[in-house]
Amino acid sequence: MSILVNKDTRLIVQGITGREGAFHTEQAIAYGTNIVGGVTPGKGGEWVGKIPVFDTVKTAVEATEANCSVIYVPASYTSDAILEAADAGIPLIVAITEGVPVLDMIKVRVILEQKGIRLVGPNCPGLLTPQEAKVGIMPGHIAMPGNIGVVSRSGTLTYEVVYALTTHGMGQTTCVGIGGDPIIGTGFIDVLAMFEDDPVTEKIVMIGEIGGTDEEEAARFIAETMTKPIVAFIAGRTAPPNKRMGHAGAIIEGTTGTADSKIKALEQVGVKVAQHPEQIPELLAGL
Amino acid sequence: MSILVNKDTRLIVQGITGREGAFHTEQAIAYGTNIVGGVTPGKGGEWVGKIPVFDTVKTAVEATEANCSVIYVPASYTSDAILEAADAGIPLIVAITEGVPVLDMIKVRVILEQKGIRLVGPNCPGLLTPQEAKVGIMPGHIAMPGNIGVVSRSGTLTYEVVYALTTHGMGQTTCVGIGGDPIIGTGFIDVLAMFEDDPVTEKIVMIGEIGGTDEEEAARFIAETMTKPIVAFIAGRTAPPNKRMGHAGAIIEGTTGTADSKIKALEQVGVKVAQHPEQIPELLAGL
Amino acid sequence: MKLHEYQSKFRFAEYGIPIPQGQTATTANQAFTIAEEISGPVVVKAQVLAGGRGKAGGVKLARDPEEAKKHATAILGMNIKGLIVKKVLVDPAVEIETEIYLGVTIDRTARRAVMIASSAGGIAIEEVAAQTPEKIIRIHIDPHLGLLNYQARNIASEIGLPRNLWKQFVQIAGALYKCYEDSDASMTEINPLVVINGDQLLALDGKMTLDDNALFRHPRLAEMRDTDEEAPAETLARQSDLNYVKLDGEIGCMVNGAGLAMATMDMTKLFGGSPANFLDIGGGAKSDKVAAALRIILADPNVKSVLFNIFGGITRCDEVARGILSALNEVHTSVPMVARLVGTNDEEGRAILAQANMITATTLAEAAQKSVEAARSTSEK
Amino acid sequence: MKLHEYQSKFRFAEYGIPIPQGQTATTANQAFTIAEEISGPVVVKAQVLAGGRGKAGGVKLARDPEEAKKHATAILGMNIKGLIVKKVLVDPAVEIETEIYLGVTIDRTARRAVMIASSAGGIAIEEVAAQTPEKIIRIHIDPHLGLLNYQARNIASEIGLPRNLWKQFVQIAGALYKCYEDSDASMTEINPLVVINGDQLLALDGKMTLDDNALFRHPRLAEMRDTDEEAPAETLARQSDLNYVKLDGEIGCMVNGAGLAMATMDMTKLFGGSPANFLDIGGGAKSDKVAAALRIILADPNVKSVLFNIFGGITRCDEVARGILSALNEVHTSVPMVARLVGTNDEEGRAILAQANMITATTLAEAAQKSVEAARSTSEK
Repeated sequence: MSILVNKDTRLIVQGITGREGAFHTEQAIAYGTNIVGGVTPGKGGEWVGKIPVFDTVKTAVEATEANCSVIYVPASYTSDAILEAADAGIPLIVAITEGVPVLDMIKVRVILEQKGIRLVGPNCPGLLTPQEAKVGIMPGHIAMPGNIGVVSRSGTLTYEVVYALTTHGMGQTTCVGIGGDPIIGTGFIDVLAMFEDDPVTEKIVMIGEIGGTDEEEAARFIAETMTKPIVAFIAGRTAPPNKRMGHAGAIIEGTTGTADSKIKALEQVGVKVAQHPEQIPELLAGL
Repeated sequence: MSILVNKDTRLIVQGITGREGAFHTEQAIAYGTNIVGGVTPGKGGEWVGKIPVFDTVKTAVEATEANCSVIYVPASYTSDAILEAADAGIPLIVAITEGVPVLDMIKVRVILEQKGIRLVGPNCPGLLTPQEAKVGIMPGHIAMPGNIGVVSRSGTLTYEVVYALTTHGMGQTTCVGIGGDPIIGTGFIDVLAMFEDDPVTEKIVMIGEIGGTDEEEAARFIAETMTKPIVAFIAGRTAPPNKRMGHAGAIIEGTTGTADSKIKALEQVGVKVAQHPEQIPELLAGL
Repeated sequence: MKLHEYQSKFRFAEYGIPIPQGQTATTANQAFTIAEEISGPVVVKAQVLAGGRGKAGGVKLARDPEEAKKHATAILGMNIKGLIVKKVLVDPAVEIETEIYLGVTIDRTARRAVMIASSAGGIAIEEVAAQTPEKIIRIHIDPHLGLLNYQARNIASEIGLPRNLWKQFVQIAGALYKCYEDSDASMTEINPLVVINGDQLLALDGKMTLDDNALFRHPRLAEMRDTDEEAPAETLARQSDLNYVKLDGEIGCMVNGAGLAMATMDMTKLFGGSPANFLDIGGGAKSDKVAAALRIILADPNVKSVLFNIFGGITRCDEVARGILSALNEVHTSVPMVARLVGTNDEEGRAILAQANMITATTLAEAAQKSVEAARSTSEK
Repeated sequence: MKLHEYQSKFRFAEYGIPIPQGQTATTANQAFTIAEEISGPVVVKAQVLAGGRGKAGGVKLARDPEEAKKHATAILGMNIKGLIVKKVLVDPAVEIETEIYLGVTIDRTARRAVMIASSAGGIAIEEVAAQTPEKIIRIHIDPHLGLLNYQARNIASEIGLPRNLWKQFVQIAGALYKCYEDSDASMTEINPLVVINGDQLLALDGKMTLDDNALFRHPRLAEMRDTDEEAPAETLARQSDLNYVKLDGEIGCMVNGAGLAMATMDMTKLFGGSPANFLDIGGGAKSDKVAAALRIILADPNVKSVLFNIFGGITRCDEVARGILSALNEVHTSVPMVARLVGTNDEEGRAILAQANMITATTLAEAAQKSVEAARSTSEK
């Protein structure tokens, strides 16, 4: 079992003929992901390897019965691409693109909420259910199947953690990169709730970072709802205030968003917080 | 019993210090309506007779626990006034104002639907539950309590019909003027459903006119859902196409919106359609 | 309020929609000069707010300025469905490869704006709807998002537009919706949107109808109103804030309220007559407005009787009666009049009208019947 | 990206927000001329992207042009929190009756823009929030509707603004939100918004921070960037599309990925060191980008050791290694370096780095520990 994506995922790739889209499509196919089509306006009828390309998501869905879309289009086209997928009835949209303007995402979120459509990202590495589906850019070889759920705001830091887990023989149900932007589609709480409901997931790793108050809200949710043990890591203890640390969302504003506040909130509700990423397997083993 | 408004209605008047607002407030109080406050920005703290005036709907609701608002502000301010009432938690908003731009109403409706707030109007005469509450501009003296529900797109034509009913000793549960604009808050179907559920309402009068397809949709709804007998009248058999007949919504566009189409649709589902307004009591008596 | 073709297209151009580089002329000599500047074949098009101008001979192709002048001479002053042509648009002629329909209007049922497109352009969309409805594509537009690029691409895909034209089409469709929204239009269309030179889209003809209720926030658009194109009585009525529509019957109607006015019109028909007009004096009309309304009714030579139907609520029957008397003091007429006043101050109203020679009625049916009889007796005189 | 006070206020003025009619000067003589034109007392204000310029002496009242010149002389060239003042704004002085705070920012939790207002204007809103939180009013803004007039009136009512100022306030609040939205700002504030002459509102000071991700659609705003106000290394990094933030520790860090970069910084601290910078080379960086990054790190004289932490996915470890070598061929340095390369082509990468004298590590912890030790030994030299 797993969450969000698995063997039954029928994936389309928006921006499949672009450099990023083409590269990661190849990787995902090699991993065994069931990619059923791609979309690039104006290139309908072409093929990328064995994958048919469509002009619009609508026609792609009609032809392929896709139930998931991954987006690699440039930032300025991303909100249109998300809304196109939503309008075509795709229930799960994963936006990898980095650099989407915040006000675009605020508007898009309102529409997605009204329609009840799940968005993961933007500015995220995507989803990986080991040996079933790779939706996004997470390297497949670092993961292995198991019973740890991983959720993270980060990219390579997630790989670091997943790699450490795998090295220690701790496989994963699904690895979820929720993205590093201030406004994202799916947050910690959504993913924690899914792991809680997933019968195979036994323990959870949660990787947060400075900026916003999502980790603090997750802590409240954990206290109220979660029964499965959780290990967390929060990046950015040494980050100065009012400076954006790469991710648009990783910025300490005034006194909110500090790593200390997040660590404290999580520890107070019984979450083990690792001092550094490589300590996570050890803490998991102790639970 | 009645629908929408009654003795428990706690009404505020937006635009209470304007010419229209002041006049109809006086009339409504004389009729016995429970008006608890008024709103005119910048005139908070003043009084209109015994009614306190507030600067904002928010402060008015906090002070009075109003549960209904009637709007008499000029057309260019109406959408703001509706959204203000909605935001302050008023569940029933009656907009009398004529001349509200259509694109304003399209936007407002989306928001009201999201919030689950009922709007009656704009460009309507309002609601009248005889001897209980007069919310709007319908003359109170022409009505009397009884068991006929009246719903209409028109103003004075409604009075004409209500007057004829009263003259024939046929009292009303509630008279509802839904308004003559192309985009309105509450339509025939909503009101028909409420009359169907109201135990006191025994028969229903429905007054339509040319323009749009609301009457045709109501006919479908009647066939599917309504059990109470209905008499209808449709104004505008002699109206030419592509000319707006006063009401912004009363216009035959191409081949849609004709009186004949509406009459046919209603007759097909068993509704008695009167040849002229004064024939309505006679048809009701025959049901 | 409707805009002329040239007004619509010039406005489209402000939004970046490509239009032919033509100009308007009010004289044949101007048309000659414009055609000379264009230097090539031109189309001379009557600017008149009526459909079917093509069939009426209001659109002509000219190979040279001399011919353009000849056509302009013929078209200017032409009567098309009762409207006199006072202006022509002289556009460069183009070789049309494909004709597309693209429009935006309100879908009252869905309570949204809808973009309508068809590969069958160049003819009225109503005809396409009747004959080949499968050729019509409809896309609803979220009022808060506007037309999104992917929606325009979906349209392009569904009407089978060649892919090399998609970028232009997406830009034009977006601009058309933006123009629609910014103008508070109730309808706007490009018909036909044509393909020329294999790879260019061009808005060959355009129409816009504006929401009268929203003109207050578009003073520049409101000024575009062409009062030459209204019946003079309608201009007069608009200036007095009256809702008036001229019809071709013989019974003048003055009523308070639009629905009641229509019902009154219908009743004249029911009793064998025919209404000369729709006229709603609105709520709370004062005597001067009523007087203006009566002058407008009596100016129509077809009117054989007048029916006043006032259901007094906010409107006071005595005010109405005073307005009627004041107009009658001015305009001497032998047209018989039937008055039915009910409601606020109706007795005072009737007392005032007693001074005039007026037929009275209690019910609407009675009033309608009497007005039909009165019209008949006038006609027989 | 932050805008200067004068840039923010001039932009506010485009939206109809009243601002003092001042001008900027880069020399004391210019300040004199501006003060002369204003003819009356003026305020000379340092234009510098740092808080606390008032306390630093960067804002001065001048009674006449001569005094304005004197103040400008003192302020221009002043060092405020490491930034040199190159420009002053000379504004007419006004008599302030009331100071209000009005700002718009993003509420990440509510996922909406929020308008924040307070009757306690003139001081940082964070201070108000800490000391008198009840004086702060927050109103969320529907992204599809914008700030509605009634919302502005609710704010005016709740901050106790006198009613005669409501109309102006509603206009200013609406304009501020529109300016925020049109600019893709992440923060914009008027602090203070003052009452003068009993009945006039005036935006005395203004700030804007723009969403860097949205600058592509605001070329005019992007041009306003004042590179004088950035650390030169940050300008350089931006030009190479690197995410770099200078810190004050001694261990230079080069990492792929923002989260991993922060985790790496944190680990230097955990093992007793301190990071000299945040530096994310992004995904799939080529060798030239890596070389640029290393040059930036080595230009910092505080750097006592460098830590490369690369988790190869899209990024290829051999490309990174090549970039490091290329930079080292150019910049001769004795700073010790620790490399930890894992993932795509890590062996090739390590082979390339074998040419350089470099400490290697397998785990992140080991790498961090070694870099701290290396820095210590450099310091001891």
